[in-house]
Amino acid sequence: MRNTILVFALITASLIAQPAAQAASATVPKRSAPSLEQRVSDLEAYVNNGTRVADGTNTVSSNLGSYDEKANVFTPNPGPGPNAWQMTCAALVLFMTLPGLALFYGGLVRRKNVLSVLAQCFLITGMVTILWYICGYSLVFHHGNGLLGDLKGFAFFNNVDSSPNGDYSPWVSQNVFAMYQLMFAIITPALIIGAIAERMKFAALFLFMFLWMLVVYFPQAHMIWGIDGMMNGVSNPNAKIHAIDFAGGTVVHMTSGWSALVLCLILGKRQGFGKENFTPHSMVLCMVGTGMLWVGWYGFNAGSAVAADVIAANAFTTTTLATAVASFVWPMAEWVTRGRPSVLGFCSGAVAGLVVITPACGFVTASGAVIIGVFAGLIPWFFCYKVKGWFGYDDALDTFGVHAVGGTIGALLTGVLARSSANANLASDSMKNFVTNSPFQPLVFEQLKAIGVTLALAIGGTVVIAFIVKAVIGLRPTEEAESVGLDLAEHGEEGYNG
Amino acid sequence: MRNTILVFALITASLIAQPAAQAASATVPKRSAPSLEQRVSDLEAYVNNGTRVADGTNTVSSNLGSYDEKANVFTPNPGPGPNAWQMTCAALVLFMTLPGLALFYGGLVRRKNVLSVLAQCFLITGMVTILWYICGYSLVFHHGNGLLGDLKGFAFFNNVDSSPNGDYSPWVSQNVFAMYQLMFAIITPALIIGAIAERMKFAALFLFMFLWMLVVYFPQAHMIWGIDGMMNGVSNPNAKIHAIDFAGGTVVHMTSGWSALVLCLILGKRQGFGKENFTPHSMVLCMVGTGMLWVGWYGFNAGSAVAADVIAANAFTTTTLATAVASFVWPMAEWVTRGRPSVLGFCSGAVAGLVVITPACGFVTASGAVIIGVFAGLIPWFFCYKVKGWFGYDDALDTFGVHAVGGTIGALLTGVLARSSANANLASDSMKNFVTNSPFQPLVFEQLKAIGVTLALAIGGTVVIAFIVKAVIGLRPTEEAESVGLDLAEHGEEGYNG
Amino acid sequence: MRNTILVFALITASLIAQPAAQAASATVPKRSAPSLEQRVSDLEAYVNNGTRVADGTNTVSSNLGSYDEKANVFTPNPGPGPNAWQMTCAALVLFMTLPGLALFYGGLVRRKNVLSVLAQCFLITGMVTILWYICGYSLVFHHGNGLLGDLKGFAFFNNVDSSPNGDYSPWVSQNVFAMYQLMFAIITPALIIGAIAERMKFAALFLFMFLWMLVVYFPQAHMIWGIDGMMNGVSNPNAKIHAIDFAGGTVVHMTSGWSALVLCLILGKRQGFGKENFTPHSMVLCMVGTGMLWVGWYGFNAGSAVAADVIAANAFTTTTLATAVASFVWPMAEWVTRGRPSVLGFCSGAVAGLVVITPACGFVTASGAVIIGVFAGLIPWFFCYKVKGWFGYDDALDTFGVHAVGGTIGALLTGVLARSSANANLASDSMKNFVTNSPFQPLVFEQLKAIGVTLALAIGGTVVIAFIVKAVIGLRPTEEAESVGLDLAEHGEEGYNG
Amino acid sequence: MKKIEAIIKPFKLEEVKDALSQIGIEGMTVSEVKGFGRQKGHTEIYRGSEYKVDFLPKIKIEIVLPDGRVEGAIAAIISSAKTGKIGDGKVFVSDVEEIIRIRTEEKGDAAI
Amino acid sequence: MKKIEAIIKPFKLEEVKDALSQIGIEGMTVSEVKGFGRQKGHTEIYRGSEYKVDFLPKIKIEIVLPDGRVEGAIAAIISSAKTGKIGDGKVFVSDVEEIIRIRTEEKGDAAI
Amino acid sequence: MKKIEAIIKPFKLEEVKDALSQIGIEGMTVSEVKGFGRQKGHTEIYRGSEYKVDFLPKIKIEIVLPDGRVEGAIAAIISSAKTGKIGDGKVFVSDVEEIIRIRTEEKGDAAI
Ligand SMILES: Nc1ncnc2c1ncn2[C@@H]1O[C@H](COP(=O)(O)OP(=O)(O)O)[C@@H](O)[C@H]1O
Ligand SMILES: Nc1ncnc2c1ncn2[C@@H]1O[C@H](COP(=O)(O)OP(=O)(O)O)[C@@H](O)[C@H]1O
Ligand SMILES: Nc1ncnc2c1ncn2[C@@H]1O[C@H](COP(=O)(O)OP(=O)(O)O)[C@@H](O)[C@H]1O
Repeated sequence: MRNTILVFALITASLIAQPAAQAASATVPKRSAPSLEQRVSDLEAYVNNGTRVADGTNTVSSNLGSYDEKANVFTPNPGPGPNAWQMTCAALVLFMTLPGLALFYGGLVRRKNVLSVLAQCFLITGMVTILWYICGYSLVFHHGNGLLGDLKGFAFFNNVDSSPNGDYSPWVSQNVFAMYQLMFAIITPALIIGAIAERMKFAALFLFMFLWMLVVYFPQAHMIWGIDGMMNGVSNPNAKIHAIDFAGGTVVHMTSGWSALVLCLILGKRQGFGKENFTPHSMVLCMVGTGMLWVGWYGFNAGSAVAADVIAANAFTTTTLATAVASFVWPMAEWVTRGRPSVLGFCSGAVAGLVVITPACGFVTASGAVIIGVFAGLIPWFFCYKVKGWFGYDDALDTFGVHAVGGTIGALLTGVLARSSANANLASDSMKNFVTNSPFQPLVFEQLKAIGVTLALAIGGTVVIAFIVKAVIGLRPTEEAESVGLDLAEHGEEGYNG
Repeated sequence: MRNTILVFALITASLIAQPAAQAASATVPKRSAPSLEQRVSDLEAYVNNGTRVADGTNTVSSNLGSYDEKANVFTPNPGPGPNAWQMTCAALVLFMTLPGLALFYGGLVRRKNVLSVLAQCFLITGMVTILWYICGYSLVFHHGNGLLGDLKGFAFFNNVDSSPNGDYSPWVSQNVFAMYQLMFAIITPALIIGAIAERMKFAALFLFMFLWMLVVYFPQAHMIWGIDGMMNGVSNPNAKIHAIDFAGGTVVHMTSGWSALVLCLILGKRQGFGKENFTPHSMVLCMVGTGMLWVGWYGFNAGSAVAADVIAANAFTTTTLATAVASFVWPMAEWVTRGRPSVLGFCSGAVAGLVVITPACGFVTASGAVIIGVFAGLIPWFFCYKVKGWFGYDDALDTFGVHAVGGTIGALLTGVLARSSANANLASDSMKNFVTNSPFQPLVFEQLKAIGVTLALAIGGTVVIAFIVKAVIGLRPTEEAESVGLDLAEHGEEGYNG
Repeated sequence: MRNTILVFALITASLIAQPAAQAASATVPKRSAPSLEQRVSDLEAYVNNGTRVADGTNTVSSNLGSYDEKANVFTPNPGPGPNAWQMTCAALVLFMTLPGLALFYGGLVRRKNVLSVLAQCFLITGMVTILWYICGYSLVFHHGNGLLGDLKGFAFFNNVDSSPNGDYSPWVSQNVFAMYQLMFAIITPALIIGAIAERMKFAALFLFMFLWMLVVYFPQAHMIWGIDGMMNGVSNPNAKIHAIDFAGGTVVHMTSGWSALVLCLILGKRQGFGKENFTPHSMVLCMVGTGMLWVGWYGFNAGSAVAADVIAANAFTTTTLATAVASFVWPMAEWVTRGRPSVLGFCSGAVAGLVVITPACGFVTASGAVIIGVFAGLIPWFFCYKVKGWFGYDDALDTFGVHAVGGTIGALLTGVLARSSANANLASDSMKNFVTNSPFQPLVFEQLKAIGVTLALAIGGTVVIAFIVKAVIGLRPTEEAESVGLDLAEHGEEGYNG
Repeated sequence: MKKIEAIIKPFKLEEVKDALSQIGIEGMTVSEVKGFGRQKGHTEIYRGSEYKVDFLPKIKIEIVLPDGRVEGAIAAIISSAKTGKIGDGKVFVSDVEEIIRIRTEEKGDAAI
Repeated sequence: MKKIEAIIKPFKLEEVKDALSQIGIEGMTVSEVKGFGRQKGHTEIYRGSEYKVDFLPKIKIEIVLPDGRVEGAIAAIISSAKTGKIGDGKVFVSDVEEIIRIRTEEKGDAAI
Repeated sequence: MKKIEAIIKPFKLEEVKDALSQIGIEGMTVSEVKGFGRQKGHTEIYRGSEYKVDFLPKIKIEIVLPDGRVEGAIAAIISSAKTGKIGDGKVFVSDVEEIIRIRTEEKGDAAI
C-alpha cells in the first residue's frame, strides 16, 4: 500500500515535471575509431542476435549507433530486423486484448452484458498504461532486489529511449521493449474478467485491478523476468529458484487464473445461476476473438525471444503445433463424451493450447509441443466440463479452468519437456544442472517451487485486495442492475439496437 | 479540372501502352569494385538506416544491389528489415480501412445503413488505387513544384520498382513505399464518410471523392511530404513554411475533418435528426473497429519513419501512451459529467488520442505524449458533447469533432512539444532555428501557418466540389430511400437477414 | 490409401518415440576461420537475400551461424529481417483462415448454419496441422521424386529446426518456413467449404478432407513447389513442365475450386434451392472477412518470396493493384447490369482479384497487375451471375466461380504476362527459353499443361474420395438436420442467442 | 373495451405514435412482424440465384381502449399511416372482455 | 369476420404459405414467437453447467378472413403444418368486429 | 375458451412461467414486443445529441385456456409479475371461439 500512495504522488508530478536529465557521463577516456574487424563483428552480432561489440561503454568501438564526440557518449542503435519484429509483436499482443479477448469474452456473455466486458477491457488498457508509465515498467524491469525493481529507475520512462537495454535485448529499442511488455501487463488483468463477468461493479473492478497490478503482477513479473528476479533461472545466475517461464505461464496465466477463481468465489454466483440459460449471446464473436487471440499470440510467444532469431522461430513452431493439436483434441473429447463437437470446444481447445504452451514455447521441441497440445486439450477440458460441475463455482467464462489450470500444467510440463536442443541457453552454466534432458530433470522441482510462490502471491494478494474493495465500495451492482444488464445499468448503452 | 480530363485520357492509355523504357543511362565511367571499407560502411548504413554508400550513381561502389555490367547501371537493393517493416505497416494501414474504419463507422450507424458505409469504404479503396496508379503517386511524391509533383514522372508507376527512392527512404523499396502511401490516400477520404453517413447518394459520393482527391488531397500531401513541398520543413530546406507533420495531422485528419464539416453542412441534416433515436446499431462492431484502428495505427504512425529505426521506436511508444491516456480520460470525463462511462466514450477517446498524436508521434518524448493524451481526451470530447449540441450541425459520427478538432490541436501541440531529444532531425540545419525546445518555440508559428493553408484548401476545395456534384447529380437520395435505408435503396441488400 | 495406414501407424509412434538423432556428420576436414572478405560477403548475402557464403558445409566459413567445434558442424543462422517477415506472414496467412475465411463464408450462409462453417474451418486447421507434422511437410518439401517428396525425410519434423533449408530460402528458419507452408495447407481445403456449405455431414467432411490432403494437395504442392517437383519451372531445371506458380494459383485455388465443384455436384443441391431465400445472414461479417482476407493475403503473396526482398516488394505491389482494381470492376459491372452495386459485389471482386493475381504476383509488373485486375473483376463475375444460373449447380458461396475460374485464368495470365523485368529469376537458364517477354511466349503452353495436370488430379481425386466417403459414412445430414440447421443438429449450439 | 390491431409500414411508426399521443392515447404495444399481401416483394438475384422476397417487414401496433375512443384512434392511425401506395396495411378491431393493470390490480377502463 | 392464429413449426412456414395461397388466401401477418408446451426443450450442458431450454422457436401466423373461408383455411393449415410429432402447434379462431384497409379506407370484407 | 394476453417486464418471464406451471398451465406462447405507456423511457445524450427512448422492451405472453381456469391464471400472473413499480404491464382477456391441435386435430378444450 505504500507503493499506492507513492504512485498517486508521482502521477501529479509527471504532468508538471520534465523527466530528469540523463545521468551525467563519468570521465571515461575518449574512444578510438573501431577497427574493420570490430565493425564486421558487430554486424555479425546483429544478424546472430549476439552480444554487441559496443553497447554504450566507450572503451570498445562500433559504428552501429551514434557517438556524441562532445559528451563522449556512444548510444547504440537498435537493429532494423529485431525492432521491426518487436513492434509487430507489440501490436499483435495489443490486438489480443483489443479486440481479441474483448470479443472472445464478449461473445460468451449474455447480450445484455456484452458492452460491460468491452468497457472493462478498455478501462484496464488505459489504467495499466498509465501505471506502467509512472512506475510499472521500473518496478518490473529495472534492477532492484529479487522481488521488485527500483521504483525510480525508469519512472515516467526516464532513461527509456530508443536505444536498446542490453539486459533484455541487444538489438531492440528499450522503449519498444517497454511497450511490448506493457501489452502483457494489459492482457493479464483482463483475463480475470472471464471468471467474474456479468456481476461486478465497474468501479469495484477499477479499484481491484489497480491494486492487483501493484500487489500481484509487478512483483511476479519482476521475480520471473527481471534481470535480478529471484525466479529468473535463465538470466539471473543468483536466482533463488531456477525456474523458467518463456512467455508467461506463471506471470500471466497462473496469476490471472488463480486470482480469478478467488475473486469469483468472493463475489458469489450470478443471479439465476444453474437455472437460467446462460448460453453465449454470440458464439460467432467468440470464435472471431479466438482467431485473433491465436494470431496475436504469435506476438506473445515468438515475440518473447525479443529477437527474430532461432529461439523465436522455435517458439513460433511450438506454439502453432500445440495450439492446433489442442484445438483438435478438446472437441474430439466432446464428440466422444457428448456426441457432438461444439464450436465452443474448438475455441476453448485453441485457447487452452495457447495457454499451456506459453511458458514452454521457447524451450521445447516440436514433438514436445505436440505432447503439450494433447494435455492442453484434455486437462482443462476435464476441469471445465466435470470439475466445475462438481464444485459448482461460477467461473463464468472458464478463466480458472483454462488459464489457471492451463498455466499450471504448462509450468510443470515446461519443467518436464525443456530440452537444450531446443534452446541453447538451457545448456548455459546457470541452467545446465537443472536441464538434464530427461523427464525427471531437476528443473521440474524448480518449476514446482515457482508454482508454489506464484500460487501464494496470487491467492493471498487477491483475497486481501478483494476484501478491501468490498469494504470500500462493494463488489456487486444492485440486483436490478444485474438483471437489467450491466450495459444499460453501468454504461447507459446497449450492445445492439434496431 | 484539367487534371481530371487528363486522368481519363491516361486511363485508356494505360491498358494498352507498356510503361516507357527506363531513362537511358548517360555515359558515366564504369564503376570500380567497392573496397572492403566501403562494403562494411554500406552494411552499417543498412543497420543504422543511414544514407547509402552507393545509391545508383556509379562513382561510388557497393555490393548491396545489383550491378548490370553491360548497361553500367547499379540498382540498389532494399534491406530486408526495413522492407519487411514497411510491408507490414502498409498491410496494417489497409487494415485500418478494411475492415477497421468500416466497422467503426458501420457499427455507429443504424442497422438499415450499415452496408452503405461498407460500400463507401470499399468504393474509395478501389477508386483511389486506380487514381494513385495513374497519377496520384506522381503528383504527390515526384518532385515538381512546391504545390504539386510532376504529373508524368511516376504516372502508371513508371520507374517505380523495388529499388529504393532515396528521397524518401534509403532502404525501403519504392514500390512498397508507394503502396504504403496509397493506404494513407485511401483512408483519408474514407474518414469523411463519418460526417455525412446515412444520407448521401452513392453516385454523388463517388464523384465527390474523385474530385476531392485531385483538388485537396494530392496537393496537400505534396506540400507537406513531397521532397520539394512548400511546407515540408524536415526534408526541404527551401520550404516556405517550416512545418512538420509526422504521420498526417494536417494531410489526413485536418483535410478530411474540415471537409467533412463543410460537406455535412451543405448536405443538411438526416431525416428525423433530433427526434428519432439514432443510437449505434452495434456498439460491439464499433468497438471491434476501434481495436483494429488502434492496432493498424502503429503501421500509420511508426511506419511513417519508413524504417524500423530509433524514430519508429519512438513513434510507436508515443502513439501507445497518448492513445491509452486519451482512451482513459474521455470516459472519465463522461463519468464525471454524465454519471456513467460509455463504451462509445472509450472508443472515441482512443481514436481521438490516435488522431492527436499522429502529427507529433515522431517528434515528441514519452512525457510529451502523455500530455497530448490528456488534451486529446478532453478537447474533442468537449466538441462532441457540448459544441455540437450548441450549433446543431449533424456530424453523424463525429468526424469533425474527432478528426478536424483533433488534427488541428495535434498540429499545434506538435509545434509546442517537438523536441530534438526525441528526433535528431529537428536539430538539423533546416529545423534548428525553429525547434528551440521550449513551448513557445518558433515552430509553433510555422505550424499555425500550415494549419491556415490546410484550412483554406480543405474548406475552399470542398465548397466548390460539393456544389459541382450537387449541380451535376444531386447530393441526397430520395426521402423514401433515406427512410427505407441506403442498404436496400442503393445496394439492394440488407446487413442482416434471418 | 497406403499412405493413410502408414500415417496412422506413425501417429502412435510419434507420441512415444523421440525424433531420431541428427544424421551423423561424415568425416569432413575441420574448418578454418572465415576471412574478413568472406564475412563481409556473407553479410551482404544477408541483405541481398543471396546465396550464403557458408550454409552448413565446413569447407567455407562464416560467422553467421554457430560452429560446434567438437562435432565439426556448422549450423547456419537465419537472418532477423527475413525471419521476422516470414513469421509475420505465417501469422497473416493463419489470420486468413481464422477468422478471415470463417467470417467470409460464415457471413454468407444462413443464420442457422453459421457455426457449422466455423467448426469446419477449425476442424481442418487442427487436422491438417497434425497431418503436416506427421508426414505432410515431408511429402511436399523433402526431395523425393517429381510427384511426391520422401515420406520419412522430415516426418515428425525430424531435422526441421530453426536453421534455414537452403532449398527454399537461405535466410529463413526451416521450421518457420514449414509453419508458413502449413498455413497454405490449412486454407486450401477450407476453401472447398464454400461450395458445399449448409449441407454436408461433419463426419463426412472430416474424412473427405483428410483423404483429400493426401491424394490431392500434397502431390500437387510437391509437383509445383517441391525442389524436385515435376512442374517447378523456377527451381527445378529438370522439371517436366516448366510452369510457374508464385503463391498458389494451381496449388491452392485450382485444386480447391475444381474439387469444390465436383463435390458440390455429387452432394446435390440444398433443400429449398431456387425457392427459398438464401440471402447471407450477415453481409457485415462477410465484409469483415473480406477485409481480413485481403490483409492476410499479403502474407500469402508477398510472403511467398520467402524473403522481404525485391521480389516480395513487387508481389506486394501487384497484389494491391490487382485486388483494388477487381474490387472496383465487379460492382461496376453490377451497377451497369443490375442497376446497383452491392457490397457482396465489392467483396467478391476483391477476393477474385486476390485469387487471380496469386500465381502471377511475383512475376508480373504493376501494369500487368492492373490488367489482371480487370479480368479478375469481369470473368468470375460472369461465371457467378450468368453461368451458374444457366447450369443451375448449387455452388453455395461461389467457390467454383471465384477460386476455380479465378485460379485457372490466373495461371493462364501468369503465362501471358510474366516478365523478366519483374523477376530476374525468369531470365535464369532454366526459364529464359520460356519467358520471352511477349504475350504468346512459350510459358503460356507450359502453364496450360500445368492447368491440365492440376485439373486431372483435382477432379479425379475428388470423384474417388467423394464416393468412398459416401459409401463409408454418407455425405449428407438427415433432412430434418438440414432444415433445423447444422448448428443445432451437428454442434448443439446456435450462432446467436437472446 | 376494444382492441385495435394495426399493421403499418415500419417507417410510419413514429408518425402514428405521435398522432395517437396527440389524441391522448398513451398506451400501446408494438411488435415487428412480416407481412404477406397484395404488395409483392421484390425479386432478388443474388450471385446468380433468383428468388422472391415474399414477406415484407411490417409493424404491428396493439392498443386496448374504451369503446368510445375507438373511432378517434382509427381515424388517427389512418391519417398518419396512409401513403396511398399498396401495402399501407390494415386495422383490425376486436372485443376485449377484461383488462387488469398488474401494478395496481385495477380492472376495466381504469386499467388502460 | 374471423381471425385465425396458427402457431406452427418454423420450417413449415413455406409450406403453409403455399397451401394458403393455393386456396386463394393472399393476406397474412407472420411473427416469430417462442413456444412453451408439451414438447420439451433439450437439456444443454454448456461448459459444465446444465440448464434446460424451455422455449422453442415457433412461428405465429395471423389471418383475418370472412366467416365463410375459415373452414378451408384451417384445413389447409392443418394439412400443410402437420408432421404428427409433438409440438406441431395450435390453431385459434376468434371474432373480429371490423377491418379497415388503410390505403383506401374500405371496410369489412372488402378490406381483406 | 379465453385468451389471456399479458404484457410484462422481460426479467419477470422466468418467474411468471414458473408460477403458471405450478398451477398446471403448461402451454403458452411468448414474444418480444416494445411497450409504450406511462413508464417513460430514459432520455439519452449520445455524443451530444439528445433523444428520448420511448419504447421499452416488454414480453407478451399469450395463453389460451378453458373459461374456468382464467381466474387462477390471472392471479398467478399478477402475483409473479408485480414489482409495484410503474411499467409492470397489463393483462387482457378476450374470447376464443375454437381451438385445434394441429398434430391430432382435436378441438376445443381437449386441444389446449
Ligand atoms: N387477411 C389478412 N390477414 C392478416 N393480415 C393481413 C391480411 N391482409 C393483409 N394483411 C397484412 O397487411 C399488410 C398489407 O396488405 P397488402 O395486401 O400488401 O396491401 P394493402 O394494405 O394496401 O391492401 C400485409 O403485409 C399483411 O401484413
Ligand atoms: N394453451 C396455450 N396457449 C397458447 N399457446 C399454446 C398453448 N398450448 C400450446 N401453445 C403453443 O403451441 C405450441 C405447441 O404445443 P405443444 O404442447 O408443444 O405441442 P402440440 O401442439 O403437439 O400439442 C407451443 O410451443 C406453444 O407455442
Ligand atoms: N392501452 C394499451 N394498449 C396496449 N398496450 C398497453 C396499453 N397501455 C399499456 N400497454 C402496455 O403495457 C405496458 C406497461 O404500461 P405502463 O403504462 O407503462 O405502466 P403500468 O402497467 O404500470 O400502467 C406498456 O409498455 C405497454 O406495452
